[in-house]
Amino acid sequence: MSRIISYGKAINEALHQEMERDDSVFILGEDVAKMGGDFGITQGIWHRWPHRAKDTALSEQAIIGLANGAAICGLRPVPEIMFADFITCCYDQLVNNAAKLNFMYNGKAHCPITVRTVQGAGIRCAYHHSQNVEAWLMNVPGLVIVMPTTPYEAKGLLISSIRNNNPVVFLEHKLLYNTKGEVPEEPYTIDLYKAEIEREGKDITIVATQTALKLAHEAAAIMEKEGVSVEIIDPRTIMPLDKETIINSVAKTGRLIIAHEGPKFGGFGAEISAIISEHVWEYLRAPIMRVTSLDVPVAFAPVMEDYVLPKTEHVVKACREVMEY
Amino acid sequence: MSRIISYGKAINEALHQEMERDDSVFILGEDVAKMGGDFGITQGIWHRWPHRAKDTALSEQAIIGLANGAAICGLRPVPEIMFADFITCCYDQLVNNAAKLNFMYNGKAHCPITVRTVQGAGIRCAYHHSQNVEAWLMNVPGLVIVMPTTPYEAKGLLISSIRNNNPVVFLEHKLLYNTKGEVPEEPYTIDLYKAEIEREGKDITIVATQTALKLAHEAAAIMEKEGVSVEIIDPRTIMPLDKETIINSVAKTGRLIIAHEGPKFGGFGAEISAIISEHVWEYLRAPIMRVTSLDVPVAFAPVMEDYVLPKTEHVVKACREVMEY
Amino acid sequence: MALSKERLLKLYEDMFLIRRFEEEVEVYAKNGTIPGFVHLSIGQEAAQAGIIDCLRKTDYKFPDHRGHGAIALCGTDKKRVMAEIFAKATGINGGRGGSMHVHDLEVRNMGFNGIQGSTVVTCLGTAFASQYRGTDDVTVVFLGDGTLGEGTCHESLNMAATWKLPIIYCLLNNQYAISTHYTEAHPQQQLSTWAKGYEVPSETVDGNDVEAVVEATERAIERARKGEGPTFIEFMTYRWQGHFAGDPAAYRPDDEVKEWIENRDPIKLLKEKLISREGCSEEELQKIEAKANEEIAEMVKFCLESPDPVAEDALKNVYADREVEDR
Amino acid sequence: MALSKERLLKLYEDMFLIRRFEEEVEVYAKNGTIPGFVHLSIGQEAAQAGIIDCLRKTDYKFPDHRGHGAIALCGTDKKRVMAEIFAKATGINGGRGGSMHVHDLEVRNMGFNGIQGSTVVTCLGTAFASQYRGTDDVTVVFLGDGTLGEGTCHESLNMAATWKLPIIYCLLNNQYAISTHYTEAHPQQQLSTWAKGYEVPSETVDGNDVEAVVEATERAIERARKGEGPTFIEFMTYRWQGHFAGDPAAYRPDDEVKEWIENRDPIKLLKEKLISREGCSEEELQKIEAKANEEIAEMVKFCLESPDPVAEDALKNVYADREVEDR
Ligand SMILES: Cc1ncc(C[n+]2csc(CCOP(=O)(O)OP(=O)(O)O)c2C)c(N)n1
Ligand SMILES: Cc1ncc(C[n+]2csc(CCOP(=O)(O)OP(=O)(O)O)c2C)c(N)n1
Ligand SMILES: [Mg+2]
Ligand SMILES: [Mg+2]
Repeated sequence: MSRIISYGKAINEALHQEMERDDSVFILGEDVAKMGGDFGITQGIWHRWPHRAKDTALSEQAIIGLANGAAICGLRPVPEIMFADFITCCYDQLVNNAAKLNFMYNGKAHCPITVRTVQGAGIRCAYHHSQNVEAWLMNVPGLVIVMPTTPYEAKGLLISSIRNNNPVVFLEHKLLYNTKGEVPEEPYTIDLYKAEIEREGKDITIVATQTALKLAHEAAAIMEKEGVSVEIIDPRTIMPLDKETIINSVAKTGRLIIAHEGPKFGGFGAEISAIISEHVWEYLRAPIMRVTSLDVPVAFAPVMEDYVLPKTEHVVKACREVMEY
Repeated sequence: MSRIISYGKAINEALHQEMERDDSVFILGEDVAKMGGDFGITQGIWHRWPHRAKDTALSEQAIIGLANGAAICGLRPVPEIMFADFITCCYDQLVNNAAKLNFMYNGKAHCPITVRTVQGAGIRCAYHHSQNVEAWLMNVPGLVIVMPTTPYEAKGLLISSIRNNNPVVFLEHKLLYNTKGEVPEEPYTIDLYKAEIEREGKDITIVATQTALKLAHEAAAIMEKEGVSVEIIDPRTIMPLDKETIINSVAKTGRLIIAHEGPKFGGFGAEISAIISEHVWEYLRAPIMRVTSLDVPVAFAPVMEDYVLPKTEHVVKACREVMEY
Repeated sequence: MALSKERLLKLYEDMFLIRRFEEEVEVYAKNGTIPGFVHLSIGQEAAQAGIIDCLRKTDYKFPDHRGHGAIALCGTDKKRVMAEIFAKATGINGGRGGSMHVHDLEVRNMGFNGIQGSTVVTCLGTAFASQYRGTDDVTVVFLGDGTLGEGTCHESLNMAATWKLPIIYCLLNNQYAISTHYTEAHPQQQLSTWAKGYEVPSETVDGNDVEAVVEATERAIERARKGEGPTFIEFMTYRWQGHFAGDPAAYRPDDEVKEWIENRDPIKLLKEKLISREGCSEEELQKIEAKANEEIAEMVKFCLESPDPVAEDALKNVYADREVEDR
Repeated sequence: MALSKERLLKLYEDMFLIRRFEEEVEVYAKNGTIPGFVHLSIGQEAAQAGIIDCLRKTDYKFPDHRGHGAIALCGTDKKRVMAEIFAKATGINGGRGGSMHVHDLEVRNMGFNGIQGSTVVTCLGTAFASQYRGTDDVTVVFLGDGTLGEGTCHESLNMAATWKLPIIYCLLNNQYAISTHYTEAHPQQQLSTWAKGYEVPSETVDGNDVEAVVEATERAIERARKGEGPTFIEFMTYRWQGHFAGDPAAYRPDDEVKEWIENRDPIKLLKEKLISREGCSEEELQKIEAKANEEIAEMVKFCLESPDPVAEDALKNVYADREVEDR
């Protein structure tokens, strides 16, 4: 049975259901147990399973290190890093350990950890609490990077991530926690390695993630009035990436825009662009455009923060440019 | 006066000359002082300036943290991280501190640190001593990433980096340490923000870094025999990138190949591809190709390591493909 | 050795002023005028004022995220500190930093940042610079009980102790890291024990007794200036509010909160001492309070009237020597 | 309490065997047959053999980069350990790891990796798993004096002590981290002092006296199995060779090296004890040595005759459930 719940609640529900289903799942992190998380996402778990919900010291390296070690022993840790900006503090554990663990043990051990963390700008907390971090991890073979956008995705992708035997970095977006949508009550999974075509169209393909998906949909509605049909793809998992879905779409539309919240240079959009240029260049009818933040740290003052973030008008402008090309 | 010296020696000479010129320059790191560095690159400095060469504990966070703090005070620290694979251990200090320092202090303090480290595969030391790390840092505005290839570049770019007021991650390549080339004895600088056209050509542009430049040159020689003229660009500094030089070249040749040693997905090549697709797509006559490592951790056994690394034949194959397109 | 009446009065003024500062920040944070999160230091004024009072302008100060008070007392124009928190163009960092990023190099307030534990290694550098240049400026770094969990603390104290760097580590043990009591995150009963593992002098003092704060800090500064290396001081204290303005802090027992507010208020304790030991009159103190209230009212007015930053300035000063491209 | 003659003989065999193992590795590393770098543990055999000897097969073992010896003694087919170092397909990890990455889950040798200090936090997880599941398996982690500089050590001991995790931290203080003497990198005279800051039981023992090694390790294991939490042991020892095979190690005083080789050789010391205290004959010991020599010769032969890995296998097992694309 489906009901309308928030993205935050959907994640909480997924955690509860996986804890219920499988004894080897446990959570740990700063304030995740008694308080239920800084954003309240792990609420209720400690009350039901006090021994499977651990409040830790401020020790990101120990949190992920412990998770890796426990994973080798067959447990399924779901550590939380309070803000994605702090994965810098446990980057070694992610990049040199979790990502390589399956390879190190030559497949005899896996690393089924799901690192939940929250990224993104928009709450006026300046450059240490606003970053989008997916691109910091993309050149590290062995990782899985999941970026849920809707409540439905959040729940299904989290359940799939927890059951997956690879190290998943599960990037929630803080501006999405209160967005609502239909979510089945019972547990369900979503294929981790499959992109979702959110809207079909024939003139332009927009690949977008998280907050940028909203911009894409708004732009698509505007473009529709101008007689332009936009296809929107949410990759959901950006690594390993479902290239086929994107390639097939661009082969059809001949035009590609990538929209994401993080800075442009060296961002996620670059890889999508490069893949398309390599594989279906002959189908392209216009330059590939990227709509992103400016290449700066996110400042605190609202006028400044708003200035650097991508907006619907920027997507619309890109759409018009590729159409007029 | 120029003489033929090695890349390693060129770096050593640059360090000596900058220490000599400016009292505010000092070095620190693991075994950099008395022993002169794990690769011998800092030899002789401690003997001359014992108080300006500090052996540290195994404490990468403290090394970069100290450098950042000293930089605010107007010193010019040149910390060494023994292998680039270990920047994971001080990633927070680079990404959240050094990169944002100028921004944090609103320009009233700068962060003139030059983090020397050595990256790359080829010495049969497996996945924790073989990585190419530039892509881990590219989505972090505020950093400067320098990748010298020749002894001449190594010396000039290091001097420029030390004098530069931004945090520079200076990525040496361990397979290049013993390569030789002509290097002026006296100190000189190289414009940090300028790419170098190493070879002029009119049919294909190859943008390549470090070990991949050798592959590019070898491929260019082979292609020349086939009547194809290859232009080779070494970006030298990959961030901030000299886009103009690359854009102008591709506008001329109409074909682009990017070659680098690190894994393909989310690598440096993606950004170059995306920039060209955005800016001079209309000049392109063929898909943009990337020649890189495979997307795996680098294994230890020589046959395995060799298998995953890019080779000249792969560049040649890409050249033929874009020509035949 | 007791402090002079004069000094205690000055500290009373400082402490009262930062209490009022925080109270106003709380009001404007809760009503939405101040964007983002703020971490209030109400209840911790004795440690903040006492430590800063021991320092020279040229000493390097690294307050922490709960450090509005310490920051305001470093010598910066206080209203520009408040304006930064208000996200105004007149803020000390032009509104780009906010509550967690209020630096002022002029007075060597090196500021904090949003990554707990990272200034604990940055501060090695300022102390190293003093040693390198042969000056006797010391470095003071504030950290919370929770922050002591970070690996940086170890790398820092290990290096500072080995190289005898002039650093005073001031751990403000307000007993909680967000919801987690320090005894749930650390094995020691008193966190000053930790430094003994490095053979670094350490002590635990009553962080709500400003005299004890000053005395311990001065002992540590003297050692540092003489080149004898770092000291680690744990100041026992309490934050009255939740972790951030608005946090209901349901994780703390009511009577614990009550005890600290009613019986261990650092301002009330100092007031009592001033009256009973130093013979001050209620009136004398009220005059100080009235002056502070006036100053605060002006600050708030200044903040409310200050313009927003220019949006495009968000692109400035990313690099020291080049501009970032606009759209 | 002295160990039995039987156990000492077994330890003699182990120590002699790993000395010979390392000597062969050195030969083939120096002549280029073994690719990359190897870190030899010659001189540290007592600590390696002694610690491993105290453990069950189901205890979790995290040897360090200088841990060929410990790894070979965990119960794995030793020739496959050597073959891994030789980069052969028959290696315990198929040649993909090499000297720094020899794991064997079968015997719970969790292996080391190339990032110093990272297993010091990974080991929290195996210990946590024991606690979570209510088994009494303990976790042993080896680290060097230099590695103690890493922030991970702090985060690990802090958490292990708070949660009473069953971990034995075995610090092999061979006095140098590459060229840096431990007293230049740490403030303490003895590194066991460090753990006192966490109120964790710790001691310094003679790491070249295998009896002392075993006794200290067994005390720690007993505490851990009983749920009393971690112990930190510093084993004083020395590496005879440079940091890696081929390093001339010019940074060490000649007479220091000489003293350790001539007067503190752990194998010689044990031999003397066996003869003088336990009444063993030279012959008895020579028989053990001959057997070990034979075993080693077979291992080397096995390695030299083993095939190289298949190049394409470099792409296997990056992910648990999907293949990586080839060119
Ligand atoms: C590296 C890092 N981890 C976690 C956080 C989130 N965080 C901010 S303040 C805080 C608690 C800090 O507690 P403490 O050090 O005791 O200071 P207090 O807030 O009590 O003054 C946490 C967990 C952070 N900002 N940085
Ligand atoms: C994070 C990290 N920093 C630095 C190194 C380089 N490194 C490898 S071994 C070593 C010295 C280790 O010394 P110690 O812990 O005393 O062990 P020993 O070699 O003496 O056995 C160093 C600096 C590394 N591998 N990882
Ligand atoms: Mg606290
Ligand atoms: Mg050592």
